[in-house]
Amino acid sequence: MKFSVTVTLKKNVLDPQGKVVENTLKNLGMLNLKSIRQGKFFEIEIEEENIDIAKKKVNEMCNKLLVNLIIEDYKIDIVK
Amino acid sequence: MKFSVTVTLKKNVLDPQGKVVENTLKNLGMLNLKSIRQGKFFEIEIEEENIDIAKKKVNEMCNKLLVNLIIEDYKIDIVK
Amino acid sequence: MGINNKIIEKHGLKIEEYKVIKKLLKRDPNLLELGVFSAMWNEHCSYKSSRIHLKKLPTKGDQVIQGPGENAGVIDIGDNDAIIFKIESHNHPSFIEPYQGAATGVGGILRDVFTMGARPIALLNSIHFGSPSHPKTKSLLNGVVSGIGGYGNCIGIPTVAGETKFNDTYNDNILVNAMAVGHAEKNKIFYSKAKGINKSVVYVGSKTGRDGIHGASMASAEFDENSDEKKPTVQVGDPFTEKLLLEACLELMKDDSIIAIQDMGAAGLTSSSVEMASKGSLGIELILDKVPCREENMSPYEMMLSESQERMLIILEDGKEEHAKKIFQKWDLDFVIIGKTTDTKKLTLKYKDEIVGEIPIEALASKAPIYDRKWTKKKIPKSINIKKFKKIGLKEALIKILSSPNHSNKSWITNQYDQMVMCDTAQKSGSDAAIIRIHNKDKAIAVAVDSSANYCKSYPITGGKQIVCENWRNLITVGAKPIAITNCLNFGNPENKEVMGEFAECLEGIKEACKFLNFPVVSGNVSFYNGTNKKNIYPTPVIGGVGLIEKLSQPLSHNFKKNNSLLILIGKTFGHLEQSCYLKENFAVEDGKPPKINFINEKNNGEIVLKLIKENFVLSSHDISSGGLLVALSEMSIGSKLGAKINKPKKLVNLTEYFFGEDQSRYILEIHENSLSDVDKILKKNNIYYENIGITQDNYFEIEGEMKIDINDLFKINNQWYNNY
Amino acid sequence: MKSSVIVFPGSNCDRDIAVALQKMQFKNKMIWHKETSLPKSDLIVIPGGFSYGDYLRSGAIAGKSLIIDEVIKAANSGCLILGICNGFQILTETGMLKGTLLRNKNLKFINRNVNIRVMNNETRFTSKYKLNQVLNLNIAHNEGNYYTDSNHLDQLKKDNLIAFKYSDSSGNTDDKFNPNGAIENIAGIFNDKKNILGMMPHPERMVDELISNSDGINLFSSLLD
Ligand SMILES: Nc1ncnc2c1ncn2[C@@H]1O[C@H](COP(=O)(O)OP(=O)(O)O)[C@@H](O)[C@H]1O
Ligand SMILES: [Mg+2]
Repeated sequence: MKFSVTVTLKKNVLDPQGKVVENTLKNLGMLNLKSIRQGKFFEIEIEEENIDIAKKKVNEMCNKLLVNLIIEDYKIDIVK
Repeated sequence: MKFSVTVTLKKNVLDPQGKVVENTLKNLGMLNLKSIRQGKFFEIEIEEENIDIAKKKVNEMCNKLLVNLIIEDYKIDIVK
Repeated sequence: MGINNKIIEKHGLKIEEYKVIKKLLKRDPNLLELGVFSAMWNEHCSYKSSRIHLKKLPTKGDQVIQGPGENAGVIDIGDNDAIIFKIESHNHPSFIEPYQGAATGVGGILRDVFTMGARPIALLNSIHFGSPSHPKTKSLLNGVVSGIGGYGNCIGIPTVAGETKFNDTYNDNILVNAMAVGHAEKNKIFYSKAKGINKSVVYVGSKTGRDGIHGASMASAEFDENSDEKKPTVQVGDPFTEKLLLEACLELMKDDSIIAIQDMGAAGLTSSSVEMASKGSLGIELILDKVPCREENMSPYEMMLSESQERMLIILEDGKEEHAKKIFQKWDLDFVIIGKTTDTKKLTLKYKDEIVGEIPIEALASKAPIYDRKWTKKKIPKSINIKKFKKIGLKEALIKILSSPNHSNKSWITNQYDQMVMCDTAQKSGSDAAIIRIHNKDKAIAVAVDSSANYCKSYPITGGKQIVCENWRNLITVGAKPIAITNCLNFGNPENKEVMGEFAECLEGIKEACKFLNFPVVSGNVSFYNGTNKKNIYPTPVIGGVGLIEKLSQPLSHNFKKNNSLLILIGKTFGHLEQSCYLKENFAVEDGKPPKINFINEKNNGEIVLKLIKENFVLSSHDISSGGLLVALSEMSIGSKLGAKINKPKKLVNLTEYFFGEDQSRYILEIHENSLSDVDKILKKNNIYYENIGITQDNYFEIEGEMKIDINDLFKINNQWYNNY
Repeated sequence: MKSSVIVFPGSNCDRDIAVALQKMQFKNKMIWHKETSLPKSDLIVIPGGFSYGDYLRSGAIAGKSLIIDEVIKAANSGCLILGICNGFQILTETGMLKGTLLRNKNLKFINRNVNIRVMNNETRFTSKYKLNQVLNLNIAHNEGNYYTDSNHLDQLKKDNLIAFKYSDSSGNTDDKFNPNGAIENIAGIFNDKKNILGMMPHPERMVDELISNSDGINLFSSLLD
C-alpha cells in the first residue's frame, strides 16, 4: 500500500524558513499572498495489504523517526 | 483561498536523504517498508477568490521560487 | 538500431571522427561502443585540442613527485610528507543547476585527491559570474556558494580560500572551479596504473543511476537555446556518502591491498576502467550485470556512461577481496567485484552472458584524436590616452572601487563555508593566501588561487605570465616558499582561431613564468566551449599555487598589526592605468595593455621579501594587484581597523597613476620602526628598489594633504555590497 | 579522567575533539556508533559534524543508533555528557536535552567567531570560567536556532540551566548579537541535573593559540577537576 505523510511545524513554533520564503515571494510581486508554511512530505510504500495494519505501521514510522513530535504535527493519507 | 503544494524529486534523480531514511527505518525493524521518498510540502493561503486566478498565482510561485524545476516535480491541490 | 549521422552528432562526434572509429575497430561500432567512444573522445576526457600545447608546460622540479597524468599532482614537502592537489572546472553543470553543479564539482575534485591516498585538508574555489545586474546572477551566486559550502561543510574539509569575480563576459556561462589539497605520506601514494592479469576489479561507493549520462559530452558542447533540454543529465551530490567513501578508502589504504585505484569522474565507469587499463597496457573485462544499479532496467549503455557521483574503481591484490569488502561494509557502502584485468588490451563488456561491446584500449586512449587547431596571434593592443579621462579625486575613486562587487569584502560568502573544521587552519580566507598547518607538525602550507581574465583578454602572453606571478606573490606574502601550481584553463570554443590563439598564448605566458620562477605545473584541467551562440568568454586561466612554510610560528596576514610602524613599498611604480580596475570602476573602460611583467624584478623582489619575512622583520605584508597601491593599503587597514598616514609622493608624479597604477612585482610591508636600518641594508645589498611611504596610525586612513577617511567608514564602504545585493 | 567520543557516520569534528581532549590529558577512546557497549568513562562527548548527512533533521538518525541507549544509561547514572553542535542536536533528538534546533534564521550556514557569555559557572563544565565571562568561540552550523516551549524556558531560567548566551564582547545579550535566531540568545543549555551540556559553539576549536585562541581550554579543565 502507498501512503503519503505531510509533516508541518506546530502553529506556535517559529518557522524561519517559511518567513523567508514568504518575504521573498512578496518581493517577487506576490502581494496577495497571505501566508505560507513549509513542511515535509513523504511517500511511503509498504508491503502490507491490510489497511489497518499498514496504517499502524506508517504511524509507527512517524512516531519513531519521521516526525519530531515536540515541534511538528503530521497527517497520514492513503494514496492507494 | 488555501492550497497545498507537494514537491517531489523527479524519478531518476538521486535522493540521498530518502535512501538514508529508508535504511534507518529498516534498521528500526520496519522490514516491510518498500520505498520511501521525501519531498517538500507548502500550505499557501492567498487573498483571491477566483479559483483560476488563484491557482495561476500559486503555479507562478512554484515556478519562480518554490520548486527547482530541473530536479523536482510538483502538484497543486486546493484545500479550501 | 543502425547508426546514422544524427546519432553520431548527438554523441558529440564529428563524421570524420566516426570514420576513424570504424577504421580502428575494423567494423561498425554498436550503440554501446559508440557511447564509449564518445565519452573517451570528447574534449573533456581526451584533451584533443589542448594536448599539444599542454605538453610545453614545465612539469618537473626537485620537489615534484608526480606531475600531470595522474588524478592529481604530488609534491614533496620534506619528512615523508607529500601534498597532493588539483583544480577542476564544473562550469556547465553549475550554470544549469548551480547548487548541485557546484556541490558535485567539489565532490569530484576531492575524489581526485583522496584516490591518491591523501586526506584532503583544504578546499579552494574560483568562481566567476556575469554582471550583478544580469537577471540570473543573483540566484547563480546564491546557488553556487551554498553548493560549495553544502558539500565541503558536510564532508568536513575546510574551504579556506578562493576568488569571486563579476564580468558581463560570464552572463551566459559562469565559471565554477574547485581545488582540493590533501596530505599523504610520501611512501603511501596510490596511482591508477593497473598491474597484473586476472586481478579483481572492484566497484565501491554509491549505486549507479541514470544521472549525468553524457555529462562529459555536455561539458564539451556550447550552450544554445536548447540547453534546457539537457537538464535531466544533472547529477545530485551526496557529501555524506563521499565522507564514508573517503574514510573507507583511507582505511583500505593503510596496508597494501590496492594495486590501482581511480575515481569515477567524467564518463564514469568508462573512463575509469579505460584509464587504468591503458596506463598498465592491459585489458579489462567488466560483467555489467554486477554493477550496482539504483534504478530498474538500466542498460549497459546507461551503466557505462552514467556519471553518478561518489563511486570508485579499485584493482585489488589477490586474496584481499574479503578484507576490503569488510571495510566497505563497515561504512555501509556497496562493494562488488565487477570484472578482472586481462592480457587482451581490450575493454570487454559482458552482459547476460554475452559480449556486448569490445574495443581495443588504445583506440580509446592513445589513438584518440589529437588536433593541432588553427590559431591566430593576438595583436598588441593599442595604448590608450589616459589624459582624456576626466579627473576625479583620490577619495572618490577609492570609494568607488572598494564598494564595487569585485572588490567588496567577501565575508558574506566565506561565512557560509566552514573554514576551521580539522583545526589546522592557521589563516582563513581574507589574506593573500590561506595557511594550513600539517597536522601534528610545525610546518604548514600556503594556498591561493588567482585569475586575471581582463589582462588575458587584452594580451594573452602577458596575462598568462601575470597570473602565475601574482599567485607566486600571494604565497610569498604569507611567508611561504612557492613550490608548484595546478591550473584550470577556462576558454571559449577551440574551433575558433582567435580562441585557440588565446589558449596557445596564455599557455606560452604561463610556461615562461613557471620556468623562470621554478614553479612547475603538477596538475590541471581544461574547460573549452565556454560561451553561447558564438560568443566566447574572456580567456580565464585560473592558477592554484601551493607553498611551504617550514616552521610556522605566527601566521602572517595582510592586516596592520600596530600603530606607528613603518610602511615600505617594494618595487617600482610607473603608474600603469591601462586595463586597470580604476578605469573599469570609474569609467567602465576595459582597454589598453596589461601591465608588463619583468621576471628578473619579480624573482628578486619576491625572494628578498621572503627573506625579510623569514628573518622576522615583517609585521604584515600584502602584494599589490588589482586596484593598485591605494586599494592594497586600504585592505590592510580594513582588515585590522588600524589606519595609515601615507606620504604625498615627492617626485612630480601624477597621483592617480601613482596610487591606482597596477604595476607588477610590488609589495607593501609593515615593519618595526627600529628595524628600518637592517631592512634597508638587506634591500640595498640586493639592489631592491623601495620607498618609505608612510606609517600606520589609529582611526584614520589618509594621504597627507589629499584625503582622509575614518577607518570605520572605510570598513562600511567595503562591507555593504553583498549584504544589500 | 577517561573520556569517550562517539563517532557516527558523517561526524567530522571527532578528530578535533580527540586532539583537544588529549592535549588536556584526558585518556580518550573513540567509539564507533555500531558498538553496543561503552568503556567506563567519566565524560562522553558527542562531537560535531553532519551525522547521516543531516538528512531528515540534523541529529535525528544518529539519535536512533544502538550506542545511544548506552549513552542514556550512562547519563542516568551521572556520567558527564557533552554534545557540541551536531552533538547538541543529537541530544535534543533523543530527549536527553529538551527543546530543538531549527534552521538559522537567515537560512544560511554560518561559520564565524561569536562571543558568548557564561551564564552559570557553578557546574562541572564551567567552574573554571568566571560568571558572565565573555568567550570568543567559533560556530559552524545550519541549524543552531534553539527553540523550546515557554514552560521549559521558564524552567531553564528558574533553575539556572542556561549555560551560554550569544552576546557582544562586553556581555550584552541583545538580539543584535544573536547569530542564528535562538530563543533568548541561548547558545548552550544543561539538563536539570547539570551533568549534560549541549552547546552550538565549538570549544574544541579554541584550544590552540596558533590556530585561534584559548577560550575553550577552561571548559575542559573544569571537567578535569
Ligand atoms: N591545464 C593543465 N595543465 C596541466 N595538466 C593538466 C591540465 N589539464 C589537465 N591536465 C592533466 O591531465 C590529466 C587528465 O585530467 P582530467 O581529465 O581532468 O583528470 P580526471 O579524469 O582525473 O578528472 C590530469 O593528470 C591533469 O592533471
Ligand atoms: Mg580523476
